[in-house]
Amino acid sequence: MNSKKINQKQKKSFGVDQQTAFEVLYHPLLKARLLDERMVKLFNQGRFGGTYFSGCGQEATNVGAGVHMVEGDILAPSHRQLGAMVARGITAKRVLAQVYSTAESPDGAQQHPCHFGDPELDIVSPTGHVAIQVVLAAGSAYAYLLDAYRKGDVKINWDKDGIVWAGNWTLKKGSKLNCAFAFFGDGATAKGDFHESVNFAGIHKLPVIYMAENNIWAESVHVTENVPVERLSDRAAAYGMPGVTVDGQNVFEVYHAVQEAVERARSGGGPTLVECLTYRYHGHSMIDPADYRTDEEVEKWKKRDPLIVFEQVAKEDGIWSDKLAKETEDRINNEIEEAIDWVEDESTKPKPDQFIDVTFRDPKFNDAIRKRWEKRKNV
Amino acid sequence: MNSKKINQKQKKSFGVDQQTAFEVLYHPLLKARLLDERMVKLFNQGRFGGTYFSGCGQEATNVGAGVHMVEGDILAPSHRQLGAMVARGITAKRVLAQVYSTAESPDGAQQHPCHFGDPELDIVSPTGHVAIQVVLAAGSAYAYLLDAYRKGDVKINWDKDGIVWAGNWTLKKGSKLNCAFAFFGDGATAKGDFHESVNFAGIHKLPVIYMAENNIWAESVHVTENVPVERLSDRAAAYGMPGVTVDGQNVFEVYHAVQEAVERARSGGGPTLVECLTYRYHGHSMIDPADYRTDEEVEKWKKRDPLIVFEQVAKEDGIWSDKLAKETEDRINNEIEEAIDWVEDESTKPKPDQFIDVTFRDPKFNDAIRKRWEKRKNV
Amino acid sequence: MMQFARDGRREKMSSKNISYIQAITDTMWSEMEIDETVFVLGQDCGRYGGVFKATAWRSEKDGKPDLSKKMYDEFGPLRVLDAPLAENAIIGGAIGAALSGYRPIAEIQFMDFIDCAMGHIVNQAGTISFKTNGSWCCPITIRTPYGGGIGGGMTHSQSNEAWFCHAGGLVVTAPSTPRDAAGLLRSCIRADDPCVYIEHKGLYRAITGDVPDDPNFTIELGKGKVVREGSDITLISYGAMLHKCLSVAEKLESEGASVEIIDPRTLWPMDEDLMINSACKTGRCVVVAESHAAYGFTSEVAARVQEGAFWNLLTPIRTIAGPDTPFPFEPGMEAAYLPSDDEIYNSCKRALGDG
Amino acid sequence: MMQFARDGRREKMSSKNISYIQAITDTMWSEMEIDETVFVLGQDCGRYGGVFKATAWRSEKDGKPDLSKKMYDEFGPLRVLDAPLAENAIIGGAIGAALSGYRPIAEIQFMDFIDCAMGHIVNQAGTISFKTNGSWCCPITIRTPYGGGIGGGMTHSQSNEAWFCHAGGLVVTAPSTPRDAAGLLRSCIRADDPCVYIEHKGLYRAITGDVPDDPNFTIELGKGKVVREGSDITLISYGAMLHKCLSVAEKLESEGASVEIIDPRTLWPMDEDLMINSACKTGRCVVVAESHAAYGFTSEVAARVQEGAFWNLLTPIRTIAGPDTPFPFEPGMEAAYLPSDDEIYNSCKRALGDG
Ligand SMILES: Cc1ncc(C[n+]2csc(CCOP(=O)(O)OP(=O)(O)O)c2C)c(N)n1
Ligand SMILES: Cc1ncc(C[n+]2csc(CCOP(=O)(O)OP(=O)(O)O)c2C)c(N)n1
Ligand SMILES: [Mg+2]
Ligand SMILES: [Mg+2]
Repeated sequence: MNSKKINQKQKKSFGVDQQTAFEVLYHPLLKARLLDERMVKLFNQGRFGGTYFSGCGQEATNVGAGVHMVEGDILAPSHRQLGAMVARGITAKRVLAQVYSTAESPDGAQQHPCHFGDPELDIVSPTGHVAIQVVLAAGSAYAYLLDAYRKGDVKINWDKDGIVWAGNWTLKKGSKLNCAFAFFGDGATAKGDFHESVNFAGIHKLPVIYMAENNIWAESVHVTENVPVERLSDRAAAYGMPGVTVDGQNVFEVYHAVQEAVERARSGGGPTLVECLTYRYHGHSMIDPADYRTDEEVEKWKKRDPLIVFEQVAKEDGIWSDKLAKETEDRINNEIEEAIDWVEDESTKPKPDQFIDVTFRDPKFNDAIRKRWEKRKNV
Repeated sequence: MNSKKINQKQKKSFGVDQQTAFEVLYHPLLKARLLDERMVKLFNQGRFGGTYFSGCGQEATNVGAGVHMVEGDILAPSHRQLGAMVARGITAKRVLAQVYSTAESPDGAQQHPCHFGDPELDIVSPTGHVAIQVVLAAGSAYAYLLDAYRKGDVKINWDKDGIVWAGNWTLKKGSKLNCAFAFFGDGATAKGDFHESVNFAGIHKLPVIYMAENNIWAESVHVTENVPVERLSDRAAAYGMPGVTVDGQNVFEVYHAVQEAVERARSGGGPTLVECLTYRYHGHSMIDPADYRTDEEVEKWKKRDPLIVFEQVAKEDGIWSDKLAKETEDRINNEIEEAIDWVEDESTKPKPDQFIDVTFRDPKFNDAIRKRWEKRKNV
Repeated sequence: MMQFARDGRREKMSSKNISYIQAITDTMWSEMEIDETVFVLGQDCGRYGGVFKATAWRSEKDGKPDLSKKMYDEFGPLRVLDAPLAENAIIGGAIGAALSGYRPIAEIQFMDFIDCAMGHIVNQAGTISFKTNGSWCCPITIRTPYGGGIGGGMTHSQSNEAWFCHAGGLVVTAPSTPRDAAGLLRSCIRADDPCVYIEHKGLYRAITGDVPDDPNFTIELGKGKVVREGSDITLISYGAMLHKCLSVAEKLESEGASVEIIDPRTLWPMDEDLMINSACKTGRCVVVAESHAAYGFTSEVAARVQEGAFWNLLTPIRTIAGPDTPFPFEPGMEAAYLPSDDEIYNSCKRALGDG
Repeated sequence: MMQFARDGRREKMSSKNISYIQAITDTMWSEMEIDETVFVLGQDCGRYGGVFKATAWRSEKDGKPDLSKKMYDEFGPLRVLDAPLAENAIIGGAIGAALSGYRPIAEIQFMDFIDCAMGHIVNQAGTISFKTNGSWCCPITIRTPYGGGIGGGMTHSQSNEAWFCHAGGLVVTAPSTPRDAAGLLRSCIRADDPCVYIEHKGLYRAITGDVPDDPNFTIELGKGKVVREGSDITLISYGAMLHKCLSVAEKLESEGASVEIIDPRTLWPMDEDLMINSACKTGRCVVVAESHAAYGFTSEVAARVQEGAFWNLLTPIRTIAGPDTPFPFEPGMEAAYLPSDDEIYNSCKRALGDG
């Protein structure tokens, strides 16, 4: 397991300074946690409908990757990516508008509250189909390669017979590619979509960061029932790409591993499969009692909570600050309270028939739908 | 490459005696070749329609595996499995009935001449969908596990908490499982179906022999454009199963490697991925000029023709016999000539509407189809 | 259990009042008892008993689930298989097992995800008999929950049955009551042909009904049913929409119109004559489904009925179906998406008027 | 090229007589020249130029392919991509590229294999605009050869377009002439919405026609065309079947019946009014397609026309479609499967008689 190796490096925080630690890592970590727990509560109080998928416990995995995203990088989330989105900069208001299905939500309340994205931040709203988003990410990464090619930054290495096979290109020194970030669970890796995506990215050396969140369970199905090998990262070799397994509860470690992967991808070195060992505290969704697992298992993981681990590491490395922690928490709580007040008091209800007007970009197609729908209504 | 290792064993023919060599291996090898080349010719003479996929060059790969099949083992072929079928015992008549689309063909002339099987020998007629048959094989293998379970030969290893994860069973000593044989090309391994099948078989330790025929090309697409790693067999590790690469032109080597795999599978040891390095002499199908590859490449491979390699190895190991070779050839030629005479003179044309009566097993469903079809015909 | 008295006369059949989902579970359980080659596979089907608990508990005498034992406990992990998150493996695997002598019941957790296995269903299962000239058959049953109205949003509400009806080689059946759920499911399991059996998830626990306590109780595939007799207008529907039609019929009846309602039960093949005869009798017809309007159930029925009942129709056949958009989540939108009682009522009124 | 004279009057447009497939190649080539974000991906599309050579050679002035240079040579391996044997990667990849600013043209080698990517097409491409409230769109074009009559057998002959019409979020278009092939393809490529563009493989080299030599020549998606005017009966069809209808019309004309033929060109959305108006005018209607009868094109058209033209119809709408079986290979069977001239003719005669 690579995490061992990494842990043996000098500093557990990999030289991250205090300001970065708190601004870049601790803030999204805590914000994701507080927002998530709050939404669990709001759901249980019946203040929004549908169901809710909590990512509590998986914040370090999400944040450690999400913070590396820059303008133009696409995030292809699965159903438990609040942490990555928060790290990318999503506001509490946007998230709450989403789960409350208000007119102001990024998806206009069309989608299920827990399948959400934010087009303003290049976060794709997922379909409910597990693993489909993983393929989309490879496609975006192909677009990034084409971007560089159009700028003249990609050299195709034709051989002397005028032949070239896939992936045989070089990026001009100094040029940088955008990256696509795909998140998916251990269960998702059993799907053909996962395979077709990593295979495609491996063939073409595409800038994709494959974030495999191994949280042991896929609903009630145990990881051994979806994956016949010990380490998901061992699968990377089958696709000619590096694979690492990291402690998904330690945001510093995830941050460091993804940084390496991102640097490689941006400079034309191809994709990386990053397996994060992590855990979800709640059931699969709020309606799942999660009685397939033991209390001990849950407790064991909670002892290695991302916030606890952060504090431990920061203290060991002398970058912890009670004051900064308190300030961060206050700032987040303010944002959340404000957002809840806003969503409950000021947000608005969507028009019941608005979905008809956004099914297509071209209004004449939507008009064709509306015409038949109105006939049905006998108007 | 494992073939190296294997080649260093004492005898290149792995101790196969002369009779076995000729009866079991040489006969189907030569029969597949002669029949195949003959069909190429017949097609080019316009004596049957559609198109034809030749397996010339790949006979050793096919025969070395096919001869291990026993009653009840299913063969899930792709589109180039004449050799495996011949090894399994298909007659020239059945094959010719198939490519001539006569009423006597196993599929009643419903299917395309080159997608064929033989229900009497448990050979599934493939759909045209590359790789789908690989999944079917895993399902048959699951049935074999259930067969043994129903006989009381499978012990499920519950742990002390009354829990058991997938694949945790043991087969009673002496009990034997049937095996499923899946054939597929290098291109097919890019498909999600391949992944879902090997993953499933890996999880449940299913008795599947995965025969990957790496013939460098998938139509005009080079293997490096479908597979980002050097060896397909390296992928086995991602599924917790053994993987070997063998010289697919050497029938002894294939025979030996598959024998090991089959013994493991039958005794409950799970699946194996066998990569065979091989080559197709003709284009993808008869209408493909195959101008994407060089003449040198074709010539290089033809020097290692399965029949040449057989003769070399047999001679080195002192089991070659000109007489047996000649006898075998005569026997085969007789069978083929007889079959051609039969198919051209005596076989019959299928009823044009018979496909309607076999779409379902239950006649009332077919009647529903017929009713509407006859209405269309205004009868 | 259905019994025959000594003299061969059929005695009154006993029955149980159970929910729609319980009828499904009980039928699978009973078939697994009778036939060792029947087994179940799907995501979360094993230890968990399925996300809707369809593969969990058999009913007791009072029709309530017997919580003491799950299907998994009764038949073991190999016959109640927790399948990987891989729809191709589930369907492709079921097909392979079927060719090797079994009668698998494969669960696709939501019908929305069935598109992942489309190739295996249409081009493998649906073609086995055809491409072996009838030598082989493919006795698999694909169970899957469909339909909206439960706040499932875009990918937990779809009704994609039309795809499988337009495939050439599959039986598609859609029970609307516990009795039909049991009878049709048993017929599917016993059929030698591949069956897509769709379960309206909104009905799972919403309706109960009497189901014969007979381990051989079947309903013929391909046969529809007149669920309500009437003479002024014919309403044709299935699933949750059928129940809306029933309540609209009550209202219309109270206003003096006599409504005939037909449930086709099997969507392919379709019991065309039953529908045409009814439309010939009433002269007016409204067809209702929640699936997309275009190329769906309502168009298929309208096309057949206009041809078969042309000379008897007094007004155009009206169709009421879901709009050709993805399925929206927000409750107001979901209500706008799904056909409503009012819309059905108004369409009937129009059909009863001058069309 | 279309040109405007100095005074703004449109000059006579020049055109080229080219084959159906050449119109497709030329249009892609021209769009790739105009717009750097357009690229092509698919199995064998690159060096090989596609199994049907649709991504191979542009035409010369005389309409013949210019064999000196392939699309791959002109635009390079990154813009004419030899994709892996993985339909999910092809479609899912195209979708991702579309979201990141491109207009991919994805080729599925045969429509029979499109089921492998059904999830990505229906539940990803078809829902992008919907699930982002219109913020994002998905400008991909999926090109795929469909149809029978070329000895392709079960999995090289299918016509599965109805699935995509019954999906809610996809435009589906099916050109029947070289001119429509060019105009519709350009519209698909330029559309911001996902389009499924199906090409009848039997027409590829069987028909030629004039195509405007104009890099901006488009045909509006969703608009059908009266391809032949008449007053006694309306025939509605597309693809290879349309050409059968045309020859049947000649025969009927010679016998004194005046036949109107409508090609919808786009299958979703459908140009309903055009068809209804025609049926209102003629009072008789026959619909023809080679896809499965159940839940397909012919039922959809019949359902709409019976509703819209009810009071004008003199005889029932007749539908002629493929049987609900897999597609057979043997030539005699293939002929029995496909609608024939005679069947169309006889149905028209019936419709023209007493129905
Ligand atoms: C194609 C598909 N099949 C099944 C489901 C139902 N489903 C939703 S989430 C899930 C389990 C996902 O497990 P994993 O990938 O490990 O992610 P996690 O929930 O653990 O984050 C399943 C089976 C689905 N959404 N899509
Ligand atoms: C799902 C699917 N996609 C595409 C095709 C078209 N096709 C038929 S064979 C083939 C190449 C197969 O290559 P490989 O798997 O290496 O087998 P080989 O022909 O070399 O034996 C392709 C692309 C198909 N039949 N099915
Ligand atoms: Mg998981
Ligand atoms: Mg190959």
